[in-house]
Amino acid sequence: MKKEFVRVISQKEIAHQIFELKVQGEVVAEMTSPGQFVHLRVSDSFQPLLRRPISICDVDLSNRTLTMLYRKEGTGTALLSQKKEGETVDLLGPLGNGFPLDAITAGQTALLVGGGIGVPPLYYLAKELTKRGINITAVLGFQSERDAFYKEKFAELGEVFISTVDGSLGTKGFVTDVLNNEDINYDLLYSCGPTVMLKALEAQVPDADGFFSLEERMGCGIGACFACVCHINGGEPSDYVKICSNGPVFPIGRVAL
Amino acid sequence: MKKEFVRVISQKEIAHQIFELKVQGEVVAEMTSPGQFVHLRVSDSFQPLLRRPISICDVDLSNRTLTMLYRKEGTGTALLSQKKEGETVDLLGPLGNGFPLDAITAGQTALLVGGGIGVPPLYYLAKELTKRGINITAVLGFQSERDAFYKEKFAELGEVFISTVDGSLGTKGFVTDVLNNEDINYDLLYSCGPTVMLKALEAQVPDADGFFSLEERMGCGIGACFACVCHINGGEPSDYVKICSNGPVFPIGRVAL
Amino acid sequence: MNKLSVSLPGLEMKNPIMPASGCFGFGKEYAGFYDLSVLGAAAIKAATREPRFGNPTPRVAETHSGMLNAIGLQNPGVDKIMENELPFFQSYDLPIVANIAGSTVEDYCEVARKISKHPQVSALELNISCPNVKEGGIQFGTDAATAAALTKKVKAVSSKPVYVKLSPNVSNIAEMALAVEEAGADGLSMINTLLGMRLDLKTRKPVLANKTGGLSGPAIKPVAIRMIHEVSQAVSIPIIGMGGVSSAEDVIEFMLAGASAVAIGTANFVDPYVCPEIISQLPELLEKMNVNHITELIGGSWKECGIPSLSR
Amino acid sequence: MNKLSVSLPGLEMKNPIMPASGCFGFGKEYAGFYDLSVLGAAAIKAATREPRFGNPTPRVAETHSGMLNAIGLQNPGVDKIMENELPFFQSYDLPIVANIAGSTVEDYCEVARKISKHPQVSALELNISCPNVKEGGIQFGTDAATAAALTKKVKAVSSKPVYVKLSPNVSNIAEMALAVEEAGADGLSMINTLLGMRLDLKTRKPVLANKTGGLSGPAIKPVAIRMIHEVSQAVSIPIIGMGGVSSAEDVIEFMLAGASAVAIGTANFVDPYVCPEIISQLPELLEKMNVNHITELIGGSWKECGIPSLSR
Ligand SMILES: Cc1cc2nc3c(=O)[nH]c(=O)nc-3n(C[C@H](O)[C@H](O)[C@H](O)COP(=O)(O)OP(=O)(O)OC[C@H]3O[C@@H](n4cnc5c(N)ncnc54)[C@H](O)[C@@H]3O)c2cc1C
Ligand SMILES: Cc1cc2nc3c(=O)[nH]c(=O)nc-3n(C[C@H](O)[C@H](O)[C@H](O)COP(=O)(O)OP(=O)(O)OC[C@H]3O[C@@H](n4cnc5c(N)ncnc54)[C@H](O)[C@@H]3O)c2cc1C
Ligand SMILES: Cc1cc2nc3c(=O)[nH]c(=O)nc-3n(C[C@H](O)[C@H](O)[C@H](O)COP(=O)(O)O)c2cc1C
Ligand SMILES: Cc1cc2nc3c(=O)[nH]c(=O)nc-3n(C[C@H](O)[C@H](O)[C@H](O)COP(=O)(O)O)c2cc1C
Ligand code: FES
Ligand code: FES
Repeated sequence: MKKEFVRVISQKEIAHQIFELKVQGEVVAEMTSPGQFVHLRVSDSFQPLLRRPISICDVDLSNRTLTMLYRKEGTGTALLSQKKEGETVDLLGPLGNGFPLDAITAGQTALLVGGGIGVPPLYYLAKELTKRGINITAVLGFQSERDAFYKEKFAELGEVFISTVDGSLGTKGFVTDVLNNEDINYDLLYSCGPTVMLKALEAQVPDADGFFSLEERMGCGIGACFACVCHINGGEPSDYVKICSNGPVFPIGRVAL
Repeated sequence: MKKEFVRVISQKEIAHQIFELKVQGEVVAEMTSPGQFVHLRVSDSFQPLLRRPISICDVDLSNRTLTMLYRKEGTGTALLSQKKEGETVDLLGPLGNGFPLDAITAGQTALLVGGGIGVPPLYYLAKELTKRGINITAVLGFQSERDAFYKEKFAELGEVFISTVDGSLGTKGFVTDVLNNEDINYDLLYSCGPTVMLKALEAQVPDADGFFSLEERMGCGIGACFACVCHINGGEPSDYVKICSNGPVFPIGRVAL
Repeated sequence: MNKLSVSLPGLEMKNPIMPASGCFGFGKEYAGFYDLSVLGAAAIKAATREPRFGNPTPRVAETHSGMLNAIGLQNPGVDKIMENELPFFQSYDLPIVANIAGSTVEDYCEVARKISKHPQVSALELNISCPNVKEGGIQFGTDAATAAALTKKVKAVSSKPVYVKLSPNVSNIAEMALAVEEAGADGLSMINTLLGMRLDLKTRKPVLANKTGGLSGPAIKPVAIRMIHEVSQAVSIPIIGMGGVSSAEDVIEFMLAGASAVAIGTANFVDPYVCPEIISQLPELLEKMNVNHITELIGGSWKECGIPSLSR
Repeated sequence: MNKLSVSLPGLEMKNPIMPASGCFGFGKEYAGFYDLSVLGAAAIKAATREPRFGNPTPRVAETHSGMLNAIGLQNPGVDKIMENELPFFQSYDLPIVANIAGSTVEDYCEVARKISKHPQVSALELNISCPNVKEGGIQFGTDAATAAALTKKVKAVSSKPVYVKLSPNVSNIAEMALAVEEAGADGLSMINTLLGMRLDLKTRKPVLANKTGGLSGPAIKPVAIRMIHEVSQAVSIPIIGMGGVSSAEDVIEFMLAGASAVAIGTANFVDPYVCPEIISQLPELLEKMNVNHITELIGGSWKECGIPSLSR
């Protein structure tokens, strides 16, 4: 965990309002665990004031390059999208705990389910799992065709199913519809996406083993401010985990969604 | 008076922390009166919140180019100094009332006394007066040689005396020392600079006819907020003028310095 | 149909937008930028019984996303305002809110009595919240009983509806609001500026000659929103909301919080066209939000669910 | 000679800088970034009698140059804090300020009695100003008599000096300060957050699940400065100043206003290294200002001229 001004290598819009940002810096050497995130300061004024959490989407350790994918939403990501090659970004990271890679063994199959801007961390995960001889099946959900990204990239690593809400690409509906329609076998489930999606997934495959990556509004991103706290299933009412420092990845069922 | 996003033509540091900024826009066509100023918004966030008043230093009406000179001081001028060719600046202006040009007739001599960043508006004035056949003598005061600028430009229009506080260029001391040492004849005095300088000048040449350009912290720049108000010499205690809209140029003696 | 019209006591407004008092002079300057008739209304600079020069300069200082001012209620006095400033608005079609201030109850009453009779004035705004004068103003604004007594007296002599402008520098804003409502106020204006200060590291003294000043601008918006949210649920008179408004989205936020109209102060200095620009952006924004008429938004943050929120 | 050392009741500080309560957890996280022993002191997250989960999420929202938080005093309770959190500081050389909160006088006293005995605790900070819990906290912070009574009781049971943390959401901060000084407070902490709110235009509801939250960050700095300027002239106990500090220049401004030490909250989220960075910048800044020892700055905005300023 470090704070560093990393250098922008490239920035491009790869889908509607979805940007792929590559940066280079010493700190990237530490980014070995898929599912971790970084906390970016996008302005040197106090507008916006807080950092923005963005997942690690891909890492090239050989040249210390980090790839992030983000959706241009509000002030912060709009400013981020204006960063040009050669400019720097204030990066704090890597933060949190990633997806356990040793919960599954070579030859087994991992199902990766991603929704929208929850897809990015699954890509680095897919690459690392594949490296370890694990088979990958990915189910990726988007709003519509223009919002979809990284389909081909995942296809290089394993089987890919796409769902779009409007049916413009792949199955019409949600990722859960894909799971209903297709007969997918897997040993472990990894998922990241909006809480509604994770809830639907939990309801549909209640016995699945695996890991969810969660989101919450953050203050510090490092566990100091108690902004991102969640209840624990079956715990005391005062028991909690912090998404930023205990997560963002948790075993399925651990955290009350 | 207009609000326009003018385009930056060039920006360069011409002396220590002194920048020359040229911009182009339709609004420049209105900038026919030396001594007026413009009000610049240097950021589209609220940091800084307020506009910055900067004098008109030179105008090329043929290609609608405005030249401004400014000293990099605080947040606002620091941001301004980062503007690059091709970028735009939000400009409101021209504001206020300039130096009367018809108070002096062809063949007469105008003495222009400028201190530091009060020098810029005198340059456009000098050019316009010269055009009208008026002789120019300029006395320009700076901190030291590295802070001095536009000496040659003024020299093209008339005689120039320089003072520097440390004596590194011209007379050691203040503009008032130049006036003491040299025997300068003139019919009308125009001056712009820090209030202490204007006060010293008023004391030294109490009978001089002419005009002073004043400065005050501004809110609106257009006469609406009452931030920039001054007392009038010999008026009622509640009498006032607004520097932004009644000035910044006033007949010598009118305003309580 | 005009989707933007709002109707408040004394103020039939084409739209809910008005420049805030002290940020619009007496209108002339902004008339150089746009036709004032596009505005919903306009609040003019505070009027006092006698002319006032105000405080020494510097009178303004910047802060993060805000500014401090200590103008000190400079104005030519009520008589000259009525004679020289108000007739100017005859050429425009918009209701004028006359902001009034004073050091004593008698001052306020005298100004209110006079100016409320002026044909150009549609309503009064009782400024009991100016933090920038030593006497007058804020002491009326921080004690509920004093505020109520003043409101009652001013109501008795005013021939136009009276809005009381509340100070945010209080422990209990709802108590203040209820007291002046009870005393007969026709509406509320809120918020005035927060008391603030900035020091100059070089001189080691306050930047403002008056030392303290009133904090306005985007920095105070969250304070304004929470106070309007609280007060609008406590009173039944309408609120003119203000404090840091600088966009059409901000206007919607203030109305959802509970404001019936919205005043814009500091943002006029940043962009003199801000009022007409916001007015022109509102219809599209309403369409996006599926709102037929802007009044549907008033109090929308607490009304829809029917549960009065416990905001303290 | 250490030009930065300051000495306050119970707190011998190498420098005037401490992280503010609630913005530093219980220290462990920041220990991953730097050696905590460089800090002048540290204030830990509020302790209550029983464990508290706090408010539902979202608990934070951004505003212009500021943020709102409604954590709701989440903490594992005083016993667990003493057992599991405080011993961590044994490995560091810095005084710890224990922030305490409660719903009743008994709560406060119980927590104070216990935690003041802990060897790692050098002073208590009585949080009577948390705007984010329904009961406890802020009602003690807006009434002078209640605040004084609580202070007296806590002083009676505490074996360490007690700083009372004042709320800025009051009409008369000097009155509050004088009341708690009179009641025996050893020092003051000010300011806590301003009550604020933000609405989400899509949902039309408050962004925070708790509806209102506490406004912190650079936006509130001018409010903090003016309150410290006023209170430091009214009381003779030292003030730990805070509210929007994010640079070494800000620290100087707070000390000139009248603070004897300076706490940094929100800025830690923007930059986890902000405290050590400011500490390392202070000596050069003092040199530039021709100051031999940082304590010379305390109250410098009003002391030098000898005339107590009338800031209201
Ligand atoms: C662990 C984690 C990983 C993330 N990874 C990615 C990613 O790889 N790509 C991506 O596009 N987005 C990601 N997000 C969401 C991303 O942080 C938000 O979209 C972003 O902060 C929005 O900022 P903004 O200024 O554009 O929007 P605004 O709406 O202006 O933001 C206002 C505030 O809300 C917060 N916020 C807004 N949306 C979210 C959200 N969904 N989750 C948390 N905070 C939010 C912002 O951080 C900011 O504090 C991640 C979030 C978390 C918690
Ligand atoms: C009519 C007029 C014409 C001017 N012309 C020029 C010019 O041609 N070139 C030039 O370099 N400067 C000029 N100035 C001064 C210039 O406006 C300030 O130097 C500038 O605003 C400083 O802004 P900042 O953000 O860099 O400094 P900061 O110190 O960060 O500014 C803080 C605030 O103080 C105000 N302020 C600071 N210094 C001054 C000042 N001297 N006068 C008025 N307001 C000030 C700023 O506008 C801002 O609101 C002029 C001022 C006036 C009133
Ligand atoms: C320069 C200035 C002068 C003001 N003068 C007055 C005034 O005379 N009377 C009054 O009631 N409010 C006055 N105010 C307060 C504003 O009307 C408004 O309540 C406040 O600034 C908050 O709104 P804003 O953030 O949009 O500026 C003044 C504000 C500013 C900035
Ligand atoms: C997330 C957060 C949590 C806080 N928790 C506490 C707390 O537990 N006890 C307390 O006295 N103050 C708490 N505060 C207030 C800060 O200690 C400080 O007084 C305030 O934030 C102003 O300083 P700043 O602008 O530097 O943040 C909290 C502030 C924030 C932002
Ligand atoms: S964001 Fe601060 S504890 Fe998680
Ligand atoms: S700056 Fe507003 S009146 Fe002059």
